[in-house]
Amino acid sequence: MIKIEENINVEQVIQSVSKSQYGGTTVFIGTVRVHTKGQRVLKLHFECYEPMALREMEKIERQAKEKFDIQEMSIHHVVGEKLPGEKVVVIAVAAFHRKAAFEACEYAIDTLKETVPIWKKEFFENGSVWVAAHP
Amino acid sequence: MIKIEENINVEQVIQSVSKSQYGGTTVFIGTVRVHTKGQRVLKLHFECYEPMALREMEKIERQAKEKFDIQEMSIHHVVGEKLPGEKVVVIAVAAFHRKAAFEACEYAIDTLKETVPIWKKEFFENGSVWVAAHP
Amino acid sequence: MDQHILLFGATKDIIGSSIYSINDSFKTVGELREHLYKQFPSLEKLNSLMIAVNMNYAEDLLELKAGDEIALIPPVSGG
Amino acid sequence: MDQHILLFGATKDIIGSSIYSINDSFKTVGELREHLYKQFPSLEKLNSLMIAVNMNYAEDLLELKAGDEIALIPPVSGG
Repeated sequence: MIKIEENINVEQVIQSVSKSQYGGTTVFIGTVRVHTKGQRVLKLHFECYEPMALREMEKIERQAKEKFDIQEMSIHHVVGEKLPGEKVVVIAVAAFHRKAAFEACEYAIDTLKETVPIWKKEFFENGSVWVAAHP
Repeated sequence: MIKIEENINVEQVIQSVSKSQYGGTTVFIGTVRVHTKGQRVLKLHFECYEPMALREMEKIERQAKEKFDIQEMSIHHVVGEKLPGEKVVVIAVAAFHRKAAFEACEYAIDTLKETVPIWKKEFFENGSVWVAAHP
Repeated sequence: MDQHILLFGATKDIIGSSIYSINDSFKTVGELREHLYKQFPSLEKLNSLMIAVNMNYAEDLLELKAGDEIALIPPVSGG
Repeated sequence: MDQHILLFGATKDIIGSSIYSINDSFKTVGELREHLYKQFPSLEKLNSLMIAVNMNYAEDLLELKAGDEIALIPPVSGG
């Protein structure tokens, strides 16, 4: 299941790949960090080109299933305002063999960070910045 | 947190490594498969040399923290009777960098399967067998 | 022909709106890019600037057609 | 001296009990192993048989002391 939403329920994401029983499930959960490069993060804002983001997330699922011997993959990402410690992204992968499940889960988060049109603005005490936008 | 118990609450295992916010959490969930080598599994029974199993699980946590740049690890394993689809083992790892979290999680489940004194008996329609005991 | 371009993240801040409308037509993605860099030099200071056409990342050589959905994609930072 | 050995999994089925008591003493893990193989030849048919002393996997050369906690560890299959 591919989804962009306000809040992610981890248990639900895991359930969505576990309908049939495959032996191994891997999960990646990304949360807002308290500090970035020594600065205290007050909050984050996630903006998203939603229809294209969903397409790119579907592409990740499709390509992961081609590359690795896995059965199910779910990717959920948040939008809007988030505080330190809150969940940003949850990816779950079910497979008969755990090695493939680990590889596919890592591939999915690595690729998501490169290709999915979602932008994160970090708010500090003395200003805010779009992450990765400028050198 | 290292634990041997009847039933594992995944959300609780994830919580146990997420007290402080580290950025990335990886989770492995092992469940009872419906089929093994073409035979339908009716149920499993897990037996455990508990004090030594806990020591070996603690050793995995300690060695994973030495080998990989991770902050927290929890390993929970079940004992007793389990049906297909039920959770057998849940491992959660929190780290600042996701690559280390993936590597440590895979290391932990691979090592657990080799060193932790827990035994699994599979029950089929026509008998039962201690897994891996005989060629 | 009016062309509307969707803006996100840093490009929205630079151009000052979430849609940029041009009363002009460009043959290719590359021509549109040249125009934007001329109008908004700060766009060139971004780490990268991709242009999506109909929700696919587009090469500069891609030809634009009437009705294409165009979006500026500054460096993404999801996850 | 009575020595009690904890049995698990397949070894429990082979020996028919969860504790095996021997009224004899063995100098090393290897000597105990020889004795067990003689008494219960099926133990040799296991894929492997480790012996744990005080909850650590032990080499055959390890010397046994009075009061050691000894357990037979057939191939593990957790996870």
